[in-house]
Amino acid sequence: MVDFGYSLSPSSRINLDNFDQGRLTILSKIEPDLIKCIACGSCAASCSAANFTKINLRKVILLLHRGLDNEAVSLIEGCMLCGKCTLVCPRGINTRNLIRSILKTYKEV
Amino acid sequence: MGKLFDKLMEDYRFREGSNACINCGTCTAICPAAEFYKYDPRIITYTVQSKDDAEIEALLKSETIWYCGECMSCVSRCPRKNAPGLIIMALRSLSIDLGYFIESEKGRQQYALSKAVCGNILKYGYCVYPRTFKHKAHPESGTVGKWIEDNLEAVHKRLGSNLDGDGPGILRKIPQKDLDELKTIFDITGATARLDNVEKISLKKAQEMGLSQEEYLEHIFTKTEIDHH
Amino acid sequence: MSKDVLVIGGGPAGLEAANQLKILGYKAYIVEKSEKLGGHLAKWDRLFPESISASETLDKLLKPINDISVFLNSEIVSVNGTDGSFSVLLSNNITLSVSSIIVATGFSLFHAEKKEEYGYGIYDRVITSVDLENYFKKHSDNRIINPKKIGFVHCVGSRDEKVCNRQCSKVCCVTAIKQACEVKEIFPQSEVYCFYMDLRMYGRYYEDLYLEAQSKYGIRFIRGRVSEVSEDENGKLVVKAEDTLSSKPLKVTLDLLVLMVGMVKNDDNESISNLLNIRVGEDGFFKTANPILRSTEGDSQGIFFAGASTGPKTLPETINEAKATVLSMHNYLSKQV
Amino acid sequence: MIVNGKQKIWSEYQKEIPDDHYFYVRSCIRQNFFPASEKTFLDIVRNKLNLDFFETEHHTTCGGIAYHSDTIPQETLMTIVARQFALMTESGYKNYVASCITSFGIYTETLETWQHFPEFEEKIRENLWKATKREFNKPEYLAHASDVIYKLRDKIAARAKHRLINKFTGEPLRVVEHIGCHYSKMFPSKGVGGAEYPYVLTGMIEAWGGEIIDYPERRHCCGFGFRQYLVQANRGYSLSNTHKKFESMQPFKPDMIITNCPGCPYFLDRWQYVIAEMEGKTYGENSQGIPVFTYEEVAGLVLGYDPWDLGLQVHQTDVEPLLDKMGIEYNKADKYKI
Repeated sequence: MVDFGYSLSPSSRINLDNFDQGRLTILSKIEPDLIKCIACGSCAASCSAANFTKINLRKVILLLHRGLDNEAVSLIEGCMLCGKCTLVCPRGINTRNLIRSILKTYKEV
Repeated sequence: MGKLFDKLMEDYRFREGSNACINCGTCTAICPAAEFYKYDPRIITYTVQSKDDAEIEALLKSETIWYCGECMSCVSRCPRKNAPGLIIMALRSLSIDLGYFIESEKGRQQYALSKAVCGNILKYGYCVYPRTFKHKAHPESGTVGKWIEDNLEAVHKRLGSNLDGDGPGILRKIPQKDLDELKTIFDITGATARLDNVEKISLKKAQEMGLSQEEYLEHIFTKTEIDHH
Repeated sequence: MSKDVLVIGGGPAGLEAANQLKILGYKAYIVEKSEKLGGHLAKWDRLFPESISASETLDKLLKPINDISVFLNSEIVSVNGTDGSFSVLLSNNITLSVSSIIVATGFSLFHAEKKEEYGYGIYDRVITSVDLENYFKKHSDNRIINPKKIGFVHCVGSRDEKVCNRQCSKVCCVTAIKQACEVKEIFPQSEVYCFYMDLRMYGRYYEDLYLEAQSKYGIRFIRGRVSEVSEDENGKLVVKAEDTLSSKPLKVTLDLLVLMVGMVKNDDNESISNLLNIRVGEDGFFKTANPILRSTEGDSQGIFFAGASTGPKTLPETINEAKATVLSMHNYLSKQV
Repeated sequence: MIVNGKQKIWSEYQKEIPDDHYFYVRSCIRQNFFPASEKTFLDIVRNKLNLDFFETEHHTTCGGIAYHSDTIPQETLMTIVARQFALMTESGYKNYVASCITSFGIYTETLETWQHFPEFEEKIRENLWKATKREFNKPEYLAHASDVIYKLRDKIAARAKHRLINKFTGEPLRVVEHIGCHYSKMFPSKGVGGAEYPYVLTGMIEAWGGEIIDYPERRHCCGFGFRQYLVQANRGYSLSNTHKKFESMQPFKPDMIITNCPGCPYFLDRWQYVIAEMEGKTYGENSQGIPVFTYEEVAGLVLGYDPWDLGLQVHQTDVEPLLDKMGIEYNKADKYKI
């Protein structure tokens, strides 16, 4: 084979057509409030760990809805479940519970 | 406000291409670079309008400004008549002028580009010239490309070229007087100064990296050492 | 001083103004260029945010003015006189002598074909919010066949300098969400996406509708303006946007795409402004005497505005403004000798 | 697809293309990769249709590739452009025709910029005078060479020896058009048919009997990207974008691709070879590849030129399947005869 010195690049495009919603459906049953997120970012802004980690719950919820599960889960790793985000959510989502449910649903598989 | 922003504003392309961005993402949605690089033209457009010197300086030294392919597909879509592609061109020019291009892997490639393209222009009058377009550096030219290279004069003769010949025609030899005019244009419009600047800074960088000029050129032309995707 | 008043336009603003004029003892004439009264309201099925019937609303506007002189299929040919006495020649050759004119010419809907990259009138399954409302009324449209994936594009022709409309059309965000919920009622199995830049849910109960769209109907929201639409080999629509909240380009294949066409200046504004010697703003809507304190008055005497002729407005705003307009006009005429 | 919706848009983007007397400027890339295309173009317009196309040996690159790989300033580029205009003026011509799409974009951008910023034009005039003692008039008309073939499409159809019809099925050939990005994306009104549904190639294909395919990535760039191809380390970008286009067009079963940019046909042709080598994936009927053509080559085939005189042997993706479908006779043994 010819050595070209380069190759096809990986695609970062979100393709909602190939999105297996199985786990999201399970998660939504446990956490029906998940769907109420308005992506305001209050959770991420108030996160005590965000200065030292990549934690961003707003992005996690978003990425789960785009089928980017691995990237999503990587953004709550290191969460100490302090619950500060739950206090600030304007839609009253129990974010602390939500994080636990996400870890449970997506880590087990 | 920012001195770097003011410098950008001196560039016609920046003035033409930078209006108030509303962060809608129509540019990124169809950008050929956005899917295959860590690249988001929306964010660049939004960042430059902050006029924040520190942020602009970071951009000028970044990999990201070198990802655009200048296809200008973004231009036809923007609802605020921005031209992210033109903003990128202004950022690149400034990055080169200030010597910041050397700070990024993709920026360092400017030396190889300058040598190859401007070398052809000043020597032959063409951007691309068949005797300097080598199969070795372009394996994708395929088996046919190899056949053309091995039989260059005969193939061009067969296809009606006037390769290196006198008078008009395909790939004719462009008279020396015309090449001299191109060189004078380069001299008085800043191209020669830019080429010299890129060379001077690049050779310094090569020295820093412990590479000879040839090794450095080979390195920046072929090597990728960081993740761009 | 004559008590005759001309109302230009037979949409909600004109109808309400005529009713108020009648109550105050004026004689109103309505000139309407189309063949019927009701304006854009007549094309609508249900009204946000409380899903009130559009046709019942229109009936309630029409009922009290059934004895008012209406000239349908008519336009204004010329206007003579100023300052409290106008002689108006209509295209049906009738001349009216009035002491005041209320401009209730409303808006035009953005022509979706102008957004070429969205393919309206080219790709079969791209429709507008008006087409969808018509489907809700008539339950038939050969472009809508049990769609499984449906998209709504906000800001079509609004907030867009490329098509020369800088303004926000004000009603599309909430209309999109209303329609998204309705479409989900009809096709409960479908997935519905809204492509938005900002969700401008400023009115009473609008936020509630948004919450309901999320929690009851599971509508998906994607923050990014649609960049282009095309058709795949099965005639489905390939839609591209940036998911700006994750900074990634996004693609989704849909069975139906609804373009939320915005309110733009009425196509006739320029000719009306020449006839009445009044001015239009940069956006093509009429200029008022003062945008805050005298927003229903024109800057030449005897000319008044009601409704969307001076910019995008919701229906309740339009109705309220028509009442206010008549009051301003009444105050003005009462001072004339 | 509703065809008259497109026709309505086409009728709004008509462009004035002069009848005769053109100053012809060559393309660096076309001369390198498809030299016979320029030869064919001039033969058609000069010898078959008796039009006046003037070329001077003194013209050079416009500097476009150097500019778009950011190696020269805009001022340098525009002064080179001004020099080309001066050569046109000195030769007594007013209608400027570029063979290259990058050049066409640059000429358009230059003229538009000068219109917005007249002081910039003044500066360029001074530069040119200082460097070359030349002066110039701006062209009255600016066209890309594909605009000219578009204008002449019916005349070419009237002289056709072959049509874009599959002789085995009697059906029109299914053609993918690929428009160079710099043809009309920056200035939609400067291209026949505008930016979203360009008509310049579609018009040719319709006139010559073929059928145009609209597919999701039709408007997408071929992936050249200047520095993204010119530097080997970046070529994954270039390759990936072409790959994206082929994945999108494949389900429509195209017989061929027609292009108006000199670079795109090279990349669409060569990247098919690389994808086959690298990924083992081939496109087109019987995995023979989808042949890619310049518009000059297609015009030449329609007019009955010999495929090897048209230079089709310099394509990596075999053109023979298409020649067979069109019923064009060719001598296999002559293909690589030099």
